Amino acid sequence: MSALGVAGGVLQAVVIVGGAPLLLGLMRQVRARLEGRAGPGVGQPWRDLRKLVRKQSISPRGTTEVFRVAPVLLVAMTLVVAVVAPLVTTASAVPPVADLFVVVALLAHATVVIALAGLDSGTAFGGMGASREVTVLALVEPTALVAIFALSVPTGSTSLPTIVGTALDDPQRLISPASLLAAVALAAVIVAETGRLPVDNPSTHLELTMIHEAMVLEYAGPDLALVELGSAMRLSVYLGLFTSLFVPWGIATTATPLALALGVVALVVKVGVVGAGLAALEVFLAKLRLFRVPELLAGSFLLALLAVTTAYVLG
Amino acid sequence: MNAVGWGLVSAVVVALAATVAALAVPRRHRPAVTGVGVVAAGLLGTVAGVVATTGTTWSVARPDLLPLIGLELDVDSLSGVFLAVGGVVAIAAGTYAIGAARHGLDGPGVQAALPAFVASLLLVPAAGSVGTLLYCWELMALTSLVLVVAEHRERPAVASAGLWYAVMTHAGFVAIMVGLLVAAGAAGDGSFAAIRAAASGLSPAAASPAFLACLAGFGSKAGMVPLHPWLPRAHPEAPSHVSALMSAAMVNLGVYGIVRVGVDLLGGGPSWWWVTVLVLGAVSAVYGILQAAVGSDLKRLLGYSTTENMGLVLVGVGACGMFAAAGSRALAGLALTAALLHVMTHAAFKTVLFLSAGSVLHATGTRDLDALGGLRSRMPVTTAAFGVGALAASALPPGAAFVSEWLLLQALIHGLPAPGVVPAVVLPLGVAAIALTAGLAVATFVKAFGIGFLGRPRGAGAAAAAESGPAALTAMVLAGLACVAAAVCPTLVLPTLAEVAGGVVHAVPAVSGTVAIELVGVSGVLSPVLLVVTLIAAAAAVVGALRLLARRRDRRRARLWDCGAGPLSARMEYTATSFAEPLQRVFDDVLAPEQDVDVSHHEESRYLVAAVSYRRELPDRVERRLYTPLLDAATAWGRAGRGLATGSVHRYLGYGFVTLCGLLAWLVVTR
Amino acid sequence: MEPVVMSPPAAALLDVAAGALLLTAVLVVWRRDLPTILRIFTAHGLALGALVGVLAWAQRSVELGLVTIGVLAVRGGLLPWLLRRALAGAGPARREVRPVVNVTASLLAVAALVLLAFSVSVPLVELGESPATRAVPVAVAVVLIGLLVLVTRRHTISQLVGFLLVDNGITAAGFLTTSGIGLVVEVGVALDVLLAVLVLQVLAGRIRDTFGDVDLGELRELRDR
Amino acid sequence: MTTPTLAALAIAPIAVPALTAAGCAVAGRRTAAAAGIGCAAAVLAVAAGLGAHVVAGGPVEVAGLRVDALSAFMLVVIGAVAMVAAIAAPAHVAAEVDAGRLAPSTARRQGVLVHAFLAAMAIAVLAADLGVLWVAVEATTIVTAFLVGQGRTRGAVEAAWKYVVICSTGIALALLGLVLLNHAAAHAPPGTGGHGLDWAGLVTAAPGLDPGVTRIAVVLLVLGFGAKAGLAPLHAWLPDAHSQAPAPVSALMSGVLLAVSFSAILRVKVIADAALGPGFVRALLLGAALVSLAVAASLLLAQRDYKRMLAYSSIEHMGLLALGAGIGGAAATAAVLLHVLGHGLVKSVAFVGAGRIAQLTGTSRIDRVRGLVATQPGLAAATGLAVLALLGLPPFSLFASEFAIVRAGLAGDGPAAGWAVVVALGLVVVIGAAMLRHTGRMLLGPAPDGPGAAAAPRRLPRSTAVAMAAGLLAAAVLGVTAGPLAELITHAARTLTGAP
Repeated sequence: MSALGVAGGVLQAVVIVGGAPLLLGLMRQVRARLEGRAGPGVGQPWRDLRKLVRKQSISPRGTTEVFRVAPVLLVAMTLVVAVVAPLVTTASAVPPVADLFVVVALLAHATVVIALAGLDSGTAFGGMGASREVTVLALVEPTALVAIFALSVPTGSTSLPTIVGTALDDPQRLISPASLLAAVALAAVIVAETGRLPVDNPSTHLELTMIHEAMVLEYAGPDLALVELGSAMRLSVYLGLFTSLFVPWGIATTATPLALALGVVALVVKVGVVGAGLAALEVFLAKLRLFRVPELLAGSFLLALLAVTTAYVLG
Repeated sequence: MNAVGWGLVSAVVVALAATVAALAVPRRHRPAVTGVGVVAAGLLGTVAGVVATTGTTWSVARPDLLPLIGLELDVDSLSGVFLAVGGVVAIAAGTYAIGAARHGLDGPGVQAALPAFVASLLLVPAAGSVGTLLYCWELMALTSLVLVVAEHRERPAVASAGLWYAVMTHAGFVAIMVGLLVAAGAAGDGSFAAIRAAASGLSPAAASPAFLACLAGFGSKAGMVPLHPWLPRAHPEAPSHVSALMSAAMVNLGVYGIVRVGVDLLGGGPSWWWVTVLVLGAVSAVYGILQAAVGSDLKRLLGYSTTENMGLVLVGVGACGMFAAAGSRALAGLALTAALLHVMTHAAFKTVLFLSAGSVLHATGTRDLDALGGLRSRMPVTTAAFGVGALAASALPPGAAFVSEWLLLQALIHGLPAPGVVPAVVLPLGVAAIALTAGLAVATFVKAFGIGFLGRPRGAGAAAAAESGPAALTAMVLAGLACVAAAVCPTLVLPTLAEVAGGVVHAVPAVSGTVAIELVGVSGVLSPVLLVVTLIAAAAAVVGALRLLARRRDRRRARLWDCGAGPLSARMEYTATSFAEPLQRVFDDVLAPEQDVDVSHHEESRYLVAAVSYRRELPDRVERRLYTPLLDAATAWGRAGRGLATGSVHRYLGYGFVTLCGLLAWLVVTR
Repeated sequence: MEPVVMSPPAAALLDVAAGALLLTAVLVVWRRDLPTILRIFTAHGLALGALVGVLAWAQRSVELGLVTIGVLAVRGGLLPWLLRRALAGAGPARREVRPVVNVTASLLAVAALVLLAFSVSVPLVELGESPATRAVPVAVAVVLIGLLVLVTRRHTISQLVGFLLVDNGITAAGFLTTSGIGLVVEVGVALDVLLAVLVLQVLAGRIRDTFGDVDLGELRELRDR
Repeated sequence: MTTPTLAALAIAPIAVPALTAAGCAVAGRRTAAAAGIGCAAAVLAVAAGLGAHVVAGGPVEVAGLRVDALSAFMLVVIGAVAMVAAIAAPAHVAAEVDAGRLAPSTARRQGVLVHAFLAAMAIAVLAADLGVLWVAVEATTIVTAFLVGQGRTRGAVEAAWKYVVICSTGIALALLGLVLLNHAAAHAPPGTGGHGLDWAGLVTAAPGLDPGVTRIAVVLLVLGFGAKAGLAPLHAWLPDAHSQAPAPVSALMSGVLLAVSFSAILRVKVIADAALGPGFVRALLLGAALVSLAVAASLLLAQRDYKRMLAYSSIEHMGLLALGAGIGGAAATAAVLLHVLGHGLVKSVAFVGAGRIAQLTGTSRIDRVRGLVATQPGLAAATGLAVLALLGLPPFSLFASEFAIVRAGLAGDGPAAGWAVVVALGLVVVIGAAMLRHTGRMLLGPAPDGPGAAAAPRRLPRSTAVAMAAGLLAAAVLGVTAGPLAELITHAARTLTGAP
């Protein structure tokens, strides 16, 4: 546990918690502008959260503590990832946890918790959302793990700090075919995991198509605030991870204030750019039919597998 | 006789005494007597196993026992691991059995078979010669068969499951016998020490068939596809504590056999053996969990999950053999350590899962997830136990299986730079299989827990459920604690396991560390304890922040959102079948479901629908394609065979006459 | 045992007796009328007795002479008598109506069996070659023919005849090779055969009583098909 | 031991059953039952005494009888199985008489015949002369013919006819074989052997026997005694006879008679191996074994009658014995002998159980018997265990013997035995599957509801229960430790492999 790691952990937690709703706001704003609307402004998600937190908590009848604990766990698990993953600094606050497998699996676990909450409500919507979410998750997991495999073969480790550090030392590796294939595969994973188009439309409540929103339909008040915050944090963390893995420049390697500040700025800029790009892309995409989603995921799985093979053959 | 010997012998003696006692004492006291006997035997076996894993060996040879075979026991550290696992499972199962007996399971036969089964479970890994191993193996088959058919009066499926089990286990036994005896024949003696000593001089023409036969036999016991069909039948139909013993302890012995014979006795063998093991393991893992993901019978789902987990273990064993054949001993040790750890964690969570499934079965009278739900308030301990087990089984951090699968993945990742094309193809596929398995396992256990225990009851049985008795609860809590321990501090056992695995493959231990799991020789570190601590801290932070920010602390109970259409009924809930439907669609081509839609119309008009009946069946495809033709062939054979006995005395005499003439002609020709 | 020295006339007589043995056996296959078959069978028994008698004469053995009388009495007298009695009690069916294999095919089979018997018996003849051993192939052929009758005939009495043909053949083989296999065994064998025939006779009666027929083709109660 | 004592001991296994037979003709039912048990006990005791003597002092020839380790062991088998049958018989007979299926006079005759049968078997195993052995084996056919046909039903008469015709024909072939063997022995080089068909003499003379003649003789002997031992191709009488005979008699026939006949093949094999080399008989026996196993498998798969099922299982086990004998060598032969004893005990228990089931249900069809565990727990448990034991599951001794046979086959020289063992094991699996299926159908499931379902008492007659439990327990103990029998078996195996 190095000073760099601790500093990074604290900074990352602050940046992610504080910035995640802003990222969401930014993406919505970009989309609104591109679609010719004025948009509510970047700060709107924060305003929504503030409103929700002030409301009374509600427990629907028949639900159990699973329903109540799920939002907390969602945020907590994402927060752990935000703390331990190398986003601002290459070192980790808790190195024995900063493993790529752990991080990805923790994020998946957060999804599972929400899916269980959806089932706990016992409504048709909850069940439907959970079923779809878990199906997508089951298909995304393999892609994620194989992509990790591809990334870790050249470095001989699944430890995130090591992977990022190696990439910094040897940037040539980042433009290898294996790395590119893995990047595309991971991008698909992120899109699917964070419920973005074309897998899920975060701004719809149309029962036939919604996935994530169906699960959390019963939430209200502070619980809903946590769910919203958690979802936003997931998106940020995923994008942050993605940038750290494939565009690691700017990340702090020493614990000097300047380096740390540079790291924070780099993270914010990189994630902001990627997020804005993603939002811009979404304008031109339609949501896939639910049963076409597996094709997309199978494609990304194939890419990940190709990445591994390439890593072996060329690496 | 050292501690291992004392522990093992007294465990077996206690168990056999309990068997005899079960036949002698009156029905009233029988469950307590056998239950205590099983628990005691389990404890003693655990002690023996744990002591053995630390390197204490014990062996004994009694040629006067078991005529023509000779009793030879030889406990080393590898035996110790399986001995300990079996013992721990027996403790939980024995405790549970005391309570389960009142559900019509207090007959003398069933009660006597349980301790005997446990005794044979403990003896198999301790066997030191081919004959002793096979003797205990078949004793295990016999006693478990009696237990599997214990509830034959309740359901017709039990007898059929028993038959499948008996036949496949018998066939598996024959395969093992042939394999081991070919090896023993080439070595000139049946003791393990002799085979081990002669292994280097064994010709591939003898070693490879021997290994493949053993792989088939042991693999079948471990539920390896395509030799698995008995497993998802027998494990659900057996009484639940027996299911636990079978699924958590007995199947492990299949793995034990493969490791013992392939790695230890035959000294590793060529790489292709292990590629076969790895591929079969990967196929089993994916196929098993896929069937589990789309199934809706709670115990059958758990049975398929056993196939999955044993498949993962076999991937580890196969990787171990591959690495050893390629000369990377350290990685071989790592892969074997991962496999052994997964055996342990699987035993822990499968025990708790089967025991709580049994508790549900007794309380609700059904295993069908589509009729369960809403058990949280009615059976809180059972629900918690199943939840712990489900978390462990779905390989999510901080679950038990996550650690072992992480280790396994580490072995595979570090193995890729190994030379040769085969590893370059096999290892990524292995990782992909594990990955797919992990994803589907999540779906499976979200379904099992979410549909089975949360929400509102979907059937009358679930609505009237009540919590199980104290014995069952104690057993579930014990097994649940084991799961938690395996998840949070696997480092308690990992260095020992690594030492055991290193001993088997002649390498230094691949894992060390007390707080974090630190790989030796390759880079990799993971600390489940720190993960849990971090998670708790984060959750505390979130709760604290929320308390700070929220204006109103009290919670309001409210109606569920019913779209304004009146109260929601249980029929509106998602069922397990509907939950798995998207997955089933995705894997349509693999699963080949059979669907039937019957629409009946009103008499007055063809445009009005009176009723729609929908039926969907998910047959086990491997079974359908492989075993159905086999059974058809057997039936045809039997029908044709009857033609041999037509009743005609002339024909009967004719058989002899023709044979005589043929033999005489042969004598003339060969003179 | 030293080889039997045999005078040419004795050898010739032996050949005649052996020929009669084979001929009567073939005739049993040929004929379908049961009373005729029984008469032929009696002749068969007498031929066997004659064969033993010739051997006794050739060896100048009183013991063997006594055995001859025994053989004649049992094989030529008692057993045919028993069979005739059984036939009398067997109801109206007096013909082998439908043999399992028809007579023509049976005769061809007999030819093949005789050839087989002769070629199989080569080592028997070669070991201690003498006029007596030269006749052993005939005895073996009779055994095989007897088996053929057993396998192909449906009437209870026909099957009994077949069984006894086998037995006569074996007895002949015994005397032709070594002049018998010890008195105790000899008597035991004879007693066993006699008892077996008695048992079969009783059973034949019961078959007629319970099945109402003497056709062994009707015995299909116990079968798996 | 002095010679007269020995002579008395050697004659006792023949004389005691013969006297018991005579006694049964005059005694009452109760006395006869006791006498039967006493007789079996006496045979067992004498066998033990002879066994001990033989192990210590080698084979004994006395009064035309030869007591060696094999005959002592076979006497043990006869005594043990006879004990099970004798304990179970009275209850069986009583139930038959009560049901009106058996006249008291026939019951009395059954007692006489059974003991005569025992005496004949004792002669067969003790005979020094192969001719006497033959006479005794044929005598068993004649004696048991009336036991098989005792029911006087169509089935019984038919079975008896087939039994006598097929067995007598088969055994006649063996007689021809003996004649030819005698021929060969007569022309053996002088001074090499004894006289005539004396077994010990033949063994000594064997290397000098003419191979051409001996070959023919051996083929005939194996085929002929094989018929009586239930080996293919002349096996077909067996299911008929065993399913029609009264259960205790079936137990004796299946449990010992087949084995006694098989021991004759074992004795012939010693001579043949010495005369022709081990390959010849091995080929014959392996062939017979595989064909027998294939026949048993073919007919068990779709079997409809549980008594016939047990009978075909006997053919299977005879096939396994032939397999073991064909493999040869001391280890396999010892296994064969242990298998004989184990099979005798377990099969007799199974037949006693089947007889009781038939009395309770009035049918021998598998599909008419349901839910026996529910209605008759004790009977079902014993029968089920017996069937499992027949499949070679531990702790019963059949596991050990089958294992040792397989071990010898796979370790032996030459691939022929190894392949034969592999094929045989495949067939054994099929047979096991079939038997499990049929037995499972009868035993498992809920109690049938229908007229008369609840009429029968749940408890077994005490004597039947004792018989079945004793048989199973003996087989189980034998599977854990053979005790002093191990020594006897080793000696017998040595006798049969030509070693001194």
